[in-house]
Amino acid sequence: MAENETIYLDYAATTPVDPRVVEAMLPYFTEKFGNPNSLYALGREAYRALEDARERVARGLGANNPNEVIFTSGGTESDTTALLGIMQRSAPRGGHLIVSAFEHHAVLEPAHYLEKHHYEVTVLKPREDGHIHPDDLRAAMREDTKLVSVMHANNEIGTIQPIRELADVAHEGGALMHTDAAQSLGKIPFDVNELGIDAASFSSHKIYGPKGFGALYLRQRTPFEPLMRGGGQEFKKRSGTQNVPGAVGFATALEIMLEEQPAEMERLAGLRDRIIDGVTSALPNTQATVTGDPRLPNIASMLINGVEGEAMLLQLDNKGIAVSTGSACSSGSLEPSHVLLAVGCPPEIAHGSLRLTIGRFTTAENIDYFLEVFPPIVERLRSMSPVYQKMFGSAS
Amino acid sequence: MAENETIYLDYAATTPVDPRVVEAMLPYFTEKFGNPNSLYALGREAYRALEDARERVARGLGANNPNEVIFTSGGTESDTTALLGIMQRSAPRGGHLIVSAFEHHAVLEPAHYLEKHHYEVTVLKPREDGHIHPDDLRAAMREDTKLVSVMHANNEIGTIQPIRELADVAHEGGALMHTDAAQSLGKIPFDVNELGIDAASFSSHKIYGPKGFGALYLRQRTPFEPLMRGGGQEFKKRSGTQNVPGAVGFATALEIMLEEQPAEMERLAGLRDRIIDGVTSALPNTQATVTGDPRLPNIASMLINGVEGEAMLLQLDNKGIAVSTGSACSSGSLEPSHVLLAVGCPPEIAHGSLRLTIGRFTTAENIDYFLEVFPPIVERLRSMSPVYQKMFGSAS
Amino acid sequence: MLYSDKVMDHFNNPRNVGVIDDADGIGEVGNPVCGDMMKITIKVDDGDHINDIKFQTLGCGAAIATSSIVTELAKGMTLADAAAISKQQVADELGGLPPAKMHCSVLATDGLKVAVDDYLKKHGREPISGEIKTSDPNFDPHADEDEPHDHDEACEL
Amino acid sequence: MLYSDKVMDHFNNPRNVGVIDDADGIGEVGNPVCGDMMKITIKVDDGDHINDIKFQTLGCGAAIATSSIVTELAKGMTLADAAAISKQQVADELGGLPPAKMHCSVLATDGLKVAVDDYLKKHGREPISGEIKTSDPNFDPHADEDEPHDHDEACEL
Ligand SMILES: Cc1ncc(COP(=O)(O)O)c(C=O)c1O
Ligand SMILES: Cc1ncc(COP(=O)(O)O)c(C=O)c1O
Repeated sequence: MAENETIYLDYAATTPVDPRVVEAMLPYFTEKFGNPNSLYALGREAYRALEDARERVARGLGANNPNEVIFTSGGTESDTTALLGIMQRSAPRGGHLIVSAFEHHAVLEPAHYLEKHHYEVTVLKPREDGHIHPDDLRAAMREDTKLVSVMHANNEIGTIQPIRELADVAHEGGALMHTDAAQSLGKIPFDVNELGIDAASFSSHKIYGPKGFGALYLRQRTPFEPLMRGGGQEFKKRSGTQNVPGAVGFATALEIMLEEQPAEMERLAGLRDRIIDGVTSALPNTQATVTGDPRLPNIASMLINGVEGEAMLLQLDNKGIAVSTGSACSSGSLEPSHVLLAVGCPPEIAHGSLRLTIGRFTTAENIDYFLEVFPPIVERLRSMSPVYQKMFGSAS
Repeated sequence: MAENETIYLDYAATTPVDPRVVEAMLPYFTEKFGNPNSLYALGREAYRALEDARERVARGLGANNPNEVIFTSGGTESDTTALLGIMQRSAPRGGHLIVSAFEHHAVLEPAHYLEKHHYEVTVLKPREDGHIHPDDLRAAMREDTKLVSVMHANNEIGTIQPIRELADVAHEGGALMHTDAAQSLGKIPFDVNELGIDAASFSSHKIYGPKGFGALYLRQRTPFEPLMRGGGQEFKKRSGTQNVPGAVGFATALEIMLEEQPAEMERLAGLRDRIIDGVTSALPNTQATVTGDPRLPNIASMLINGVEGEAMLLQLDNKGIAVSTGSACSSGSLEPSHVLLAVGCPPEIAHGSLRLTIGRFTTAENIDYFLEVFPPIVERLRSMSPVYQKMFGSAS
Repeated sequence: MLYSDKVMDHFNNPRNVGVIDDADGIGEVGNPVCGDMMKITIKVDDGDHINDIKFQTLGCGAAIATSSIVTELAKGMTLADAAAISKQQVADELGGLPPAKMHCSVLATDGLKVAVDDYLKKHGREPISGEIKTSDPNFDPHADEDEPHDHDEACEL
Repeated sequence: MLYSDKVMDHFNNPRNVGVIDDADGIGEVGNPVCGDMMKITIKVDDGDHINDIKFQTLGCGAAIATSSIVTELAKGMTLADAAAISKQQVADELGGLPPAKMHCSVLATDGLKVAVDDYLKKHGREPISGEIKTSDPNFDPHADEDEPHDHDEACEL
């Protein structure tokens, strides 16, 4: 292991842009730089690149029509736009929205905003296995429920939700179905028609594409109000000069993901299990946060009792290993992860959560190195703790 | 003139990314790719790059504090966010907003949206010289006016508005002042304190930075509600994983603009006058849309009577010359430009508008070539017109 | 929004441009206020066939291309057939038109219809198409427009 | 949010870690539910000087670093001076703390205050700082938490 090489085990926070993606984007910065809304050759060239990217993305999602793909500035914009846009149009004077309790903040915050503006929101708890149960959704449905938003795969614990079944329940009750697929896109099979969804959110920087880009899938005829208003780009659904290199990068990134998916799913699941087995067998009072399937192959979420997450993170950072104790976005916060609390994890345990997320450039050697340096870190931190012994007994 | 070389005369629609900007961005795609919200070294490196970019932009704007700079996905997002964010917070139950009639759609559309949601909007007409007069603003101010939004420089005709005086009027009346500076940033002096504004919008792809990036200047303590909700990035004012390469690119682009500004202003104004003089002396029934100063040095807006703009645009495109007949965004529309109508141009004249916007890579030879091929194009189109003779007399 | 190659060909090399000085029928439609205006002149033989046709058009790429193709289509047709040319036919002939430009094909077919009716009326015969808004013969380009947005609706075809 | 070099140094190489077995004063503050907990033990000489001090901390980087620096500051001080160490002083000594982490310096100074008061009380003297929320001695990590969000407020310092 080279002294200065970072072992990046936080692919769910963000990914490096794949060199093939950078290559595809480059001409659109300096040469094919036209505004896709301009009529002359340079503009038409950009327009074609944009629409080609849209078609490639639509194909990757199994969409019926490329104009169901709206390019955005990222997962957060897609989520915000989907929730506000669909609710405001389908119930201008207020109505009912259901979101799961362990959604990303990009869904929870718009839901909270709607709640302050004449809408009613039900926050649906997952069961302790980390899944939203269709029966629980059925029980939460109301006459005036307009939209259900449940993420495809959770970004902290990796559980995959039964979106098809949930969509069926939503539709039976006359509501639309949105899913935040920022973490699942490209990593596991995803098809808008198989899942039966009306809207879905995607983020480019989670799949080796550029940051600041994403997409919103919006099935034709889904009631919708735009969030970004102006020149009327993106079928009048998202104004602003389109980020052509971003679109080309995202489409390229998605195609690479899909091509490599079958082999990667297996490889990553193997590495993930190696992480979890390695940690739990080396250290007492540690466990996988969830064990039941279906789960993403690339997320290893663990509970390391009796230590605080940030302390582990910083010690691992000293060894050149990048990990997370939850969503990177909330790492500045004092609260234990709302995801872990939602699946019934007590706060004193949630504070000791560790999330390793692996990806394209992760090797078995990386994992072995992690497994070598991690146990002494935990042992040292536990030895400094005034309560470890009292809480978890003598071992370690 | 090489056969296949495009002569790009539409810099106000978009610009190529400067190679120096691409160079600065590249490491942040593949190597320094961390999420700036992550605590480990790779995240801190990205955080530092982001905050360094913010400081450089703040310095370029003359802002008091870097945290007055909020990074966004472009001019449209900045405009929408400024209008909705300030109005919703300073007048949650409705209030009065003033915008000028020749704003970009990214301002007009959010204003229109507010109008449909309990707010009142006054659309202030510019005078025929293409300027908003402070006295006209004073007359439009009301007791409950919360915000005035007037663009710094118009994107079609290039007139520069007296923002300082307008801001004084707004402030005297207890309102805040926003300006859309997408077209002026970097091209003419811009300083938030000298202009006395509370908020301003910027777009990266207008200054040789990447598309899909921009900034919102928001003076400290300006009442504000975020548009994009989620992880709380950008001081809780704009959620979403930050586009670090975008920020680095935008900051670099702005620095280059400011460095080269004094020399470029003079050079471009010379080329602009050469265009206008060349066209008006070669062709009868043509004129500059506006002649009075202050105007941007890089926009040559002309009225070519008796021909339709798109026809000229396409004929010039055949010769490898890229121009616009108005804002590129609205080029799919049938309406003559709302900007030209707002400055009193009759529609049948507005249909024949031509906008040439020049920039960093425009040479005198480019202009000469344009001036060589343009008159025959107009003569041919006029000869095909059933009304040119009747409307404008015999010449050419 | 992209134009087909065929649109660009007809725009760049419009067929039948000009005015037939001793025309048998004249059609003028559109309005410079709306950005496009077309004048069609036809010569008609004894068998009611259009044996010469010319146009002049002020307008965008699609306006010129649809004018051009309509003259090509109509040449040699009977008056009845020419008056029956639909806007969709014109668009199809050109390999399609961007949605925002479909109104241009109406301009072209309307111009032809008016020219045909003009011929028929001049010969005391019943017009085929009837009421079509022709261009305002008293159009004064220098009349002041106080409410510039007023024209918007009038221009919708 | 970035830690200063000094914070990182104290986090990576904390001074005075451990427990003084025959301590004269003990302070325990914080709560694992809130993510941080600290125990400070002190030895006090006849002149009221702290001549030995050790800490144990469960918590984040800032919690450990502030614990470490507070023991360094307090060593050799009189009880009165030690009890007067402010959270701002701790943060300043460390070259500043991110705003979200300022509460950690309260944990450290509170722990020290409680240890000082504990010594004073044991010697029948008047405590200096008085009421400070110490950690719950009956804390049961396995008690069920039905309303996990309840603790949020309790953890605010
Ligand atoms: C599940 C989920 N949704 C939404 C987002 C937000 O995406 P972005 O960072 O592109 O705004 C993220 C990642 O941050 C995520 O993991
Ligand atoms: C004046 C003005 N405001 C706003 C915008 C919108 O900026 P963007 O394309 O980055 O969304 C533009 C350009 O399109 C503009 O010229």
